[in-house]
Amino acid sequence: MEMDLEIRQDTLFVRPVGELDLGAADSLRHSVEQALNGNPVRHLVLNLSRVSYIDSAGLGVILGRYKRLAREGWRVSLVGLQPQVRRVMDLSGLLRIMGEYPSEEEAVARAG
Amino acid sequence: MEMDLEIRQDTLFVRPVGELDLGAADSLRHSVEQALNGNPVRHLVLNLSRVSYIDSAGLGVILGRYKRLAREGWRVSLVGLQPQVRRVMDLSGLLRIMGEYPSEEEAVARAG
Amino acid sequence: MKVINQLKMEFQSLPANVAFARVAVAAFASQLDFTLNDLEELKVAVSEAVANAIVHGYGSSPSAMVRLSATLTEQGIEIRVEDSGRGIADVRKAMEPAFSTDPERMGLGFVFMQSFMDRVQVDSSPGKGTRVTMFKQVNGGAPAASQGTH
Amino acid sequence: MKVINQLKMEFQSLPANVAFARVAVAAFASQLDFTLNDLEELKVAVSEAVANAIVHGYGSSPSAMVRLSATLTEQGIEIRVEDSGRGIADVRKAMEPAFSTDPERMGLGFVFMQSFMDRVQVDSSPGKGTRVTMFKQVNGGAPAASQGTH
Ligand SMILES: Nc1ncnc2c1ncn2[C@@H]1O[C@H](COP(=O)(O)OP(=O)(O)O)[C@@H](O)[C@H]1O
Ligand SMILES: Nc1ncnc2c1ncn2[C@@H]1O[C@H](COP(=O)(O)OP(=O)(O)O)[C@@H](O)[C@H]1O
Repeated sequence: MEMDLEIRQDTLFVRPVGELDLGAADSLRHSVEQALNGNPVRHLVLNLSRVSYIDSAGLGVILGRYKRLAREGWRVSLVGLQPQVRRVMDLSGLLRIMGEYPSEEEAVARAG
Repeated sequence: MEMDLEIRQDTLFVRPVGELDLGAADSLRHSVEQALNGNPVRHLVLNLSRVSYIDSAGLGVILGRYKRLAREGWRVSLVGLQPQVRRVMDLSGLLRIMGEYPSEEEAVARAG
Repeated sequence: MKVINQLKMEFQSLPANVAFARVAVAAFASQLDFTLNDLEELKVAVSEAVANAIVHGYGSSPSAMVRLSATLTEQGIEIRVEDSGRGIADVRKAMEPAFSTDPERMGLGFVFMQSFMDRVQVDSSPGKGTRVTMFKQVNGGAPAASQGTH
Repeated sequence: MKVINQLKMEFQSLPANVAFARVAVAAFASQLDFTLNDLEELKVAVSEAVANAIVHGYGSSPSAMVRLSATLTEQGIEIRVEDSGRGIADVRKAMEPAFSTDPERMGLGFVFMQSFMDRVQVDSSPGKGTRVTMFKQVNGGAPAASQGTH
């Protein structure tokens, strides 16, 4: 899947584009894992503003990364949830365990 | 199919919305015929700016109305062709027999 | 329950076909008067059922075929997703929220199907395969249950 | 010609299914690297073949089923549209531009299929039905003919 990755200080910004389903899951998981492995990341900011669709396969990838970071005390923040994405994330309970912010800047500012 | 019909003086403006295929053909044909039957129309302006798709079934409806009007010496003008629509109309030869104009106003102005 | 339109399809057990299946079903369902929100919900339910057939039913055998059928009536759409794969030994347990036989998955597939459809039925025999039958009522249609059709 | 993905479907002979069929095929084809323009062309070709099956093949019997299959290879997509309807007595004549047995129609269906696809083959027997097989090459794929596959 198309996606944009950026590391600034200890924060990894992931900005996927498209639909987060079973067809996209492997590629998203792989890209994020690679970035986490190569860098000392303490905060993952997932910008989903260009994600129009998500289902349990996409949620699974996000939860998996959350578990990995939370284990070491680091954070995962969500930004830019479109209505379908927010609804499905809400139903799954993921919204309750990850912070949602109106912008990447606020996610970074409040992470401290 | 969704569509907007307007009569001003002796001109009938038809503004269909959506995709002009076999599924839409009957409804388009019916609406235009009804408007032609009830009014002294000398000029049909087809505004296709909200038509994203056309195929031979849609062209057939347009050609049918053209034949009816041309028989009596009246005109059919085309406005707002999107790329797919222009391409298919061009291939069919219909573009060569009907005038294409940049706006409804110009179609009316040049019809005189 | 007069049938308005009927569709049957089958496609290879490939992850890329999850997106295909939900787009195709939404295009078919849009012949009824579903809201955009209804169609979004249908898409998730279809994706979950098809993903399960691919991941759990067939494991990794991409040449196996997933079957999907859809029937439109005035009441709504009935969708069936079938595989001839591994099957489910304990359907009741499989449908519990958060239950998954795969540690990488969330166990929310059936939860989403049940949240987003008005009726979900699972028939499965171990070693033979699984069939998920789901119904979604169209806005203003009478509830399927009150028509005596379940 | 390794098959990448395969789809078979059948649906009722209803005008509304022309739109369904072209959306479904475009969604399936988008797994290959087709341009948006290629997908627009595919949509027209599929619509023409499906409309012919509905209008000419089956006349007005909505319960009859149109069959459509699609196969993706590295070279492109092959699409088959089949009906078990009236059939065509003289295929060569039917394919001539502007030829139509229906005065209300333009006789451009086969013209569009041929303009928008790289290969079109029609097999038909009167009283038995018609099968249209079309191939569209994906950008950069080798032409199917040079692979000795027609
Ligand atoms: N088509 C199927 N074939 C075999 N097993 C299935 C199928 N669908 C579901 N299951 C079983 O039911 C369990 C729960 O399914 P589900 O709620 O969709 O969660 P998940 O897919 O995340 O595991 C799966 O983990 C699997 O063991
Ligand atoms: N599936 C079919 N079954 C029977 N006859 C067909 C079929 N497809 C095409 N034909 C015949 O071929 C003719 C030409 O088809 P086409 O070029 O698509 O033009 P049109 O559909 O506008 O008539 C049709 O008028 C019809 O007689």
